[in-house]
Amino acid sequence: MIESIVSQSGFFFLITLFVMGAFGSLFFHRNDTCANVWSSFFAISGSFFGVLFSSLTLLGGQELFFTFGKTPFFILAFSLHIDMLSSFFIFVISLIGLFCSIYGFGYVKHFYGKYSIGALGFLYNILLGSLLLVVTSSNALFFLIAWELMSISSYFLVVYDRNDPKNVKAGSLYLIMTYVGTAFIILAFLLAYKYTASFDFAVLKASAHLIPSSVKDLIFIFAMIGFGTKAGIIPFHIWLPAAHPAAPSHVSAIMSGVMIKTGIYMIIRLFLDVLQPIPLWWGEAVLIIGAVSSLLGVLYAMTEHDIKRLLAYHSIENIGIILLGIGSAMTFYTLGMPTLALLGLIAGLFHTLNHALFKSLLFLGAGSVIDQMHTKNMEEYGGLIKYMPVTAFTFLVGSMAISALPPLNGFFSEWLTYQALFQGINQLSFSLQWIFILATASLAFTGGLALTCFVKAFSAIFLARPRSVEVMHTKESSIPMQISMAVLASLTFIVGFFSSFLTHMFEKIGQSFTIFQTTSSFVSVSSDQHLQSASGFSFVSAPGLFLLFGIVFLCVFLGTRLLIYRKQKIACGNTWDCGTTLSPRMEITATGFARSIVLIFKNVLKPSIQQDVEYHDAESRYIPKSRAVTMRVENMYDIYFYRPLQKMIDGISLKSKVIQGGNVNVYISYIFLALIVALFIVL
Amino acid sequence: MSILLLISILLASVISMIITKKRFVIETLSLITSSITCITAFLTALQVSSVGTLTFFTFFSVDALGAIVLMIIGSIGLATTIYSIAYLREETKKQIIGFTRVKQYFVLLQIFLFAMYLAITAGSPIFAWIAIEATTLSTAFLISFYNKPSAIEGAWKYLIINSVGLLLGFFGTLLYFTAVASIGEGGFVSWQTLRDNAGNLSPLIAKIAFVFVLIGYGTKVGFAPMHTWKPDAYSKAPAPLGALLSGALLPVAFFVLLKFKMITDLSIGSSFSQTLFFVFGLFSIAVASLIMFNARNYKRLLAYSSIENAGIMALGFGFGGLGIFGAVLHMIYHSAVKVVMFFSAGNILLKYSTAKICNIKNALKVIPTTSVLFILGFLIVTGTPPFGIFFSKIYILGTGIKMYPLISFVAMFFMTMVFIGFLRHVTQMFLSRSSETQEPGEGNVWLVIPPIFFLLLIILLSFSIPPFLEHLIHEVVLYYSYD
Amino acid sequence: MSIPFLQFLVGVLFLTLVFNHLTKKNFLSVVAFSVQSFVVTLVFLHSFLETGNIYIFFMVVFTFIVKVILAPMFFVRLINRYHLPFSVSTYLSMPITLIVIAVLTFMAHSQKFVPLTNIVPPHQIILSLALASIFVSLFLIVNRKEALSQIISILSLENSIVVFAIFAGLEQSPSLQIGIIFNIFVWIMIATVFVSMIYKHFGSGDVTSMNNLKD
Amino acid sequence: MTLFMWILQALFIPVVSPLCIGVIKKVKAHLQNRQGASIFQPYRDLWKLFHKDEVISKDASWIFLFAPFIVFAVTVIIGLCIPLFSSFGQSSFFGDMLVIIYTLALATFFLALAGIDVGSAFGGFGSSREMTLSALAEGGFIFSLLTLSLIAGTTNVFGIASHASFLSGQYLIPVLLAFVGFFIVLLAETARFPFDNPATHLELTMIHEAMILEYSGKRLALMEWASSNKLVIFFALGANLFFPVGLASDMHIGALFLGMLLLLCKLLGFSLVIALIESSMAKFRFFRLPDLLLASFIFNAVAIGLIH
Repeated sequence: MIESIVSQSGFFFLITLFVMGAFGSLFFHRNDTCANVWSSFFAISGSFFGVLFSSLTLLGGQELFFTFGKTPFFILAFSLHIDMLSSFFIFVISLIGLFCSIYGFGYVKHFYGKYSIGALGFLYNILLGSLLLVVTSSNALFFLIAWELMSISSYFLVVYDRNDPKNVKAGSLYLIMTYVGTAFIILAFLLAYKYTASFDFAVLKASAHLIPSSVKDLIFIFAMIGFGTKAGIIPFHIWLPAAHPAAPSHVSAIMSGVMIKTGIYMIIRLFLDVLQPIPLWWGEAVLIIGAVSSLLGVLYAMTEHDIKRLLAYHSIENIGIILLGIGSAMTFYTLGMPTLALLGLIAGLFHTLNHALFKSLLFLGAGSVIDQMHTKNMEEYGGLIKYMPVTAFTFLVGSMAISALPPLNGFFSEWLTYQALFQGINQLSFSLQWIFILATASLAFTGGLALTCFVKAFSAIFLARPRSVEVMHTKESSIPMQISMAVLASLTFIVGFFSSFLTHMFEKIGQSFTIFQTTSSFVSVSSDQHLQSASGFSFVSAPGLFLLFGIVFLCVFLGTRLLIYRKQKIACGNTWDCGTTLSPRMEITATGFARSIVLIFKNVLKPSIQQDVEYHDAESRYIPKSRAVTMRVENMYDIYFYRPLQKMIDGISLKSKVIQGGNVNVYISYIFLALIVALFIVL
Repeated sequence: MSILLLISILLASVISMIITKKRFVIETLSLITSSITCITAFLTALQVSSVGTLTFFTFFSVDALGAIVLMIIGSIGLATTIYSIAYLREETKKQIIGFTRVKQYFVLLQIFLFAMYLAITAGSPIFAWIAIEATTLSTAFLISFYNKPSAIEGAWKYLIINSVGLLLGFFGTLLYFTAVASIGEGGFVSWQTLRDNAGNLSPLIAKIAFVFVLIGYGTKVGFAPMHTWKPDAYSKAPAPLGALLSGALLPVAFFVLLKFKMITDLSIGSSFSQTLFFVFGLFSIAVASLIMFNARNYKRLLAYSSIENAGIMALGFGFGGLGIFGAVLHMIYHSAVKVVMFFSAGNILLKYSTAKICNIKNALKVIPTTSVLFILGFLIVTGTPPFGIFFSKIYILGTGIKMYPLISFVAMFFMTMVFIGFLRHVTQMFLSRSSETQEPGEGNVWLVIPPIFFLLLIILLSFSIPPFLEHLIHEVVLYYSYD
Repeated sequence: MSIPFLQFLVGVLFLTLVFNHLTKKNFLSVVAFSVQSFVVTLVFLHSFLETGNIYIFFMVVFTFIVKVILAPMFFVRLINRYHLPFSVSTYLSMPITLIVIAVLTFMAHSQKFVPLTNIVPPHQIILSLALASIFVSLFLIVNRKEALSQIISILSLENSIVVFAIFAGLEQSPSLQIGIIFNIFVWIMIATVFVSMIYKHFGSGDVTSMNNLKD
Repeated sequence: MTLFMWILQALFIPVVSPLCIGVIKKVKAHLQNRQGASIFQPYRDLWKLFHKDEVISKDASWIFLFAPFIVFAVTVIIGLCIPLFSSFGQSSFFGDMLVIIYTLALATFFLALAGIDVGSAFGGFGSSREMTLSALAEGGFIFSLLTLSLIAGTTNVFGIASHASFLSGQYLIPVLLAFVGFFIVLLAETARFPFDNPATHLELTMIHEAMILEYSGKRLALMEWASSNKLVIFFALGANLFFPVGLASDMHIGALFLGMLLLLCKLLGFSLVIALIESSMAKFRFFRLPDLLLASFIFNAVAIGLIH
């Protein structure tokens, strides 16, 4: 039976599930509930089958290579190549797809009547299907088809809630940036096609040596811009904090958890598999980009008080951490240290899985909070833990995981990244060592700042007293939403517990690469299930940690609760308020919490304070009626790069409208001049 | 034999249309004629794909590219006739036009279609020139159809610019004829004779002649410096005509231009004509993408998109080899997608009765099917992957990047600019919210069926090309690539 | 007829074009156009006398009737009906127009176009003059703002192309004749309909008033 | 036998930490010419607090209730993971420096959340300042321990401790720089003098005290005890990693006893230094602290650069 699943027909069945889900929900678009049931059913079954398919392929370790259908254009072949790396990404996509679809089934109810649910189901299934095709296609054009399908369907999902013009603007910005990115990707593939005369990855890989090194660098730059825009690295990230919050929550969970990983998948596929051997400066560039993205990502997250934008910026930070892993892998391999390179790759892949898990958990949590509160502004939350206990607990677990606190999965992938960077510092020469020191510093500071940011986020949303009336009549989110969040939270524990087994699995994935065929990773799984690096440099044991935490916490809790002074009476009183009546306004808000960090990093973030005072009567200006302080952090990229660029293009196009001036004589003179010029220059 | 059948049917229908008083007779007659022309077009195409270049009655000859363009004209002609019947019924309901206008419209439409037919099947350059002159005549009146000052102005500009262009084209053709005249070859001069003795055309005359022909017929195709009539003509002409103008007339003019390029390549090698094609192609893409960025009228937007696609086709034919394969595919896809877009633009015009982009609000809710058609059309025409135009672009840029990487980069930059400009307008029209409520409704169902048919045609053609068409395209690639 | 006389005829053609640039009154430009067409018929007559080809005689009669008599008559009636004796001014002032015309003629006679003008060596001067008149008539369309004079300049462009073709050795070829006949027929029909439409809708013939069709 | 070692190791820090606090207070008192309470007074305070009733604010959620247990448990866990008096790696599972650093971060995380949970202004600002400082200190902390692990060739703290003879030879300067960096981080993390005044309840300046303002009874006792434990942990880390003299290298009772004695002396030394600093220096303004922490980070980065 396993052979029948893990085969061409298995994958084909997987894709048809999503296609049926898509067109079925279009068919039922008249009746909302029916469309929702149909699309959710197929999305859930498709994702479940995807998890089954990919886990079997991973365990089995086979590779599938098949093409289906004949195309009129000989350069395009619908050829798919599912190796270990692709099946890992299929696993991540379908796992997150499964939970988001379950969550979506409950979440979509509040769109009934407002927009067509059939269209939402159609686009959602197309998105999942195209995500799967992106990570498995092995022909560049087929990849571009899936890539564009993914971008277009996610664009329409972002602008789905089009009553709010901000969503439409965010959607346009997203599609423009993605399209520019795709243009760069097309140019990169065309350059490769110029020297290898084929768009097939296998042929590209075989004849990668034909491409001259200068063109290869150009391909690297274009590919980095293209996939970097989709992954959201720093200079090209401005669409991410705008687009992800605009989409419906289960879609933004998919986009943030999984879609930006397709950029990472292609970076791995191209730079570690297809375009090998690569020069040294590629690895260093990826490392620096990773370091900068992670540090700036978390700093911008500090300034946010919109819950979804905060989580979007954290995606940028985690992408930075993943790129640290991959960048170190590329650098080590070029320097001839395959064992360390494999370690870097394992760290990157492990963090991809972890980030997918806890980021989608956080987005789903944020989604259910927004669904109840109908606003994304954290300042108006407060005290939600008493009204939404399950969501609060799962959000807490998610925040602990993303800040890499020990027992959970985030810690182990960051531990592996640290090991890769430590070895970089330990074994490399002077100039390279300083790049690794910079990377380790950025990772260390990112860890600390992420922790601060999530204390701010969690406390602003769930703790202390409600800061708006709306909080009073919120109630816990519906059952399917709770189930998906609870399972994701428990997954972070389980993945943390089995991290050594998973590291072994990632090592097998790594070894499926041609460049890592014979190498074993620097950090291996020793006999008694704990991670140990080769020279005994460092080792950590996940089960050991869980055991230790559990026992000690139990002893302390039971000790104090039972042994010492059992008959202690606990009275309920008001919080100490130095005698004043304590109003919710006196609590610390999200902006207040982050103000000190923002002031410390003020030359990076350039915060601006605007005081406007309203007086009773304008002349005498002594008795202010009201005083408003607005603190804002401008988006530097927008002001110094993107807006001037747009103004310049608008200027040129306005000036070029003069060609169409409306005067016949001028038009004829164009033809006359064209004739004269052509006659004289050409002859 | 098919051409004679065609002429007799056309003459009969035109005369009877002028005589009859009843509108129903006119509509059925024009329907019959255009369906017959469509069938004959497909028959000749099948014949050409099996037999090769078809010549009959010495005056008419159809080669592979001609067959493809014939099919385009036939199918788009039929679609336009069907759509015009529904469109004009809606317009008469809104009291915009009377019965005489309808009669004049259908007569001119049939003349226009037949003139394009003649241009393709014409054996000699002069007949092709005359046929294209006839198209100018018929479309001039069609553009001034609504008898408003702005329509007259559009028609006047169309007339002046096109006749200057065609006169230059005429002069260029005559220069080619000097090669034949010098060796006393009297009588009927066909394309074939010009090709045979392209040798004894002195190189300098060939260059000058090609420049004149390029500027002349380039005006008809709509290359950059000579494109100025297109936006005015497309925005003032009735919507169905826009589809014909950009879907059928553009390939016809391109076809004639390519014939002359063949002759020049034979006499002085392809590098001369290639550089000219690159210059005009790139200039058209640049100008169109820049102006399109903030166009204010969606019909003018479609005109600029036609100019840009003409530029891309010029690049394709300039690059040669696989580029020609891409360019021919591009021509087919572009004509089909322009039909979809112009018909949906027509529906929008009927519903909102304004062509200004800023007045169109919340169209996705008011006219859902047309909006979906227009959005899909926008995605197709800007070359997003799942649809065919992406592949033709990849072919063209793929061959281009081999010899001239810089041209491909610049072209790619402007194509992205086109997408961004188009997206701004699409979001403004379809995703914006409107305060006043417009009762949703699509009007006549026949307004929506032709565009949906062509959309399905594009999707079908993007994934599987029928064998006879593939054979024709390969023949074109062999015939038209010189080196 | 001898070569110098033919040169004189083409010289007259060129001068009428220059005159069209400078004239202020519509009537005079119509008269200049009819003189020009008369010159073309004379050229046709000359080629008919030389070759004795019956078609050419038919061409002579046709051009004479349409271009020399019918068209100017219609234009004069048009001027009187809409009583616009004075043509709208030109873009460039008088001296600059003359300079541009001089430059264009010099360009037509320059070395670049030598291979073009001595297709038939004896007619070398005539051909270069005909080429100059083509460029000048093109410039006429650009320069004049009056709708009527734009029509006249297109017809004179067509005349100069025909003259060039005849002296380039193409007078025999039937395709030239068919082309000319068709062009005259189409243009006269279009010109008559559209010019009257322009005047009816826009009052004056000033083309620059028509510029509300812009982006 | 190892179980006895684990229990000894687990109990050592909680037992000794109040003593260190008592000694610091006593020394400070003497420096201020006053008698001061006896060094065992902290034990009596803890005993008293453990037997008092509790008042809990009605706005508090379960986080406020469970935070003390987690924070105290973390200090005990880390007590198990660091070399106190023996350097042989009997707990080879979790001696990794990253585990220690991030577990301490877990404690700070819950401490901060508990501070905000009750919704008072003091708790909020205390947590905000605490998190800012711990975020900036983390870089210095990791890099200081990284210097040692690069020299010793392993990130396991027991391995570092057993790798003797740092202070001689070429590694003297990097270790010294790392120690200075580490000492600054120590002062920041345990809320000692230039960063925060442990003795005050002045709203404007207190950081650590603000977070545990709302606690009373057993939970306050646990919190106080945890903070003193944390202080001793940092002393032990500072002592045993930077000056790994006299650690028992095998299970012999005599060696263990000697190790314990030496550790007490080292802790006494550190307490003296802390007391001296607290009496001689004023508390820095909050926005001068980041420069201090950044200085510690640069010391450590330079130390790493100097190793090769």
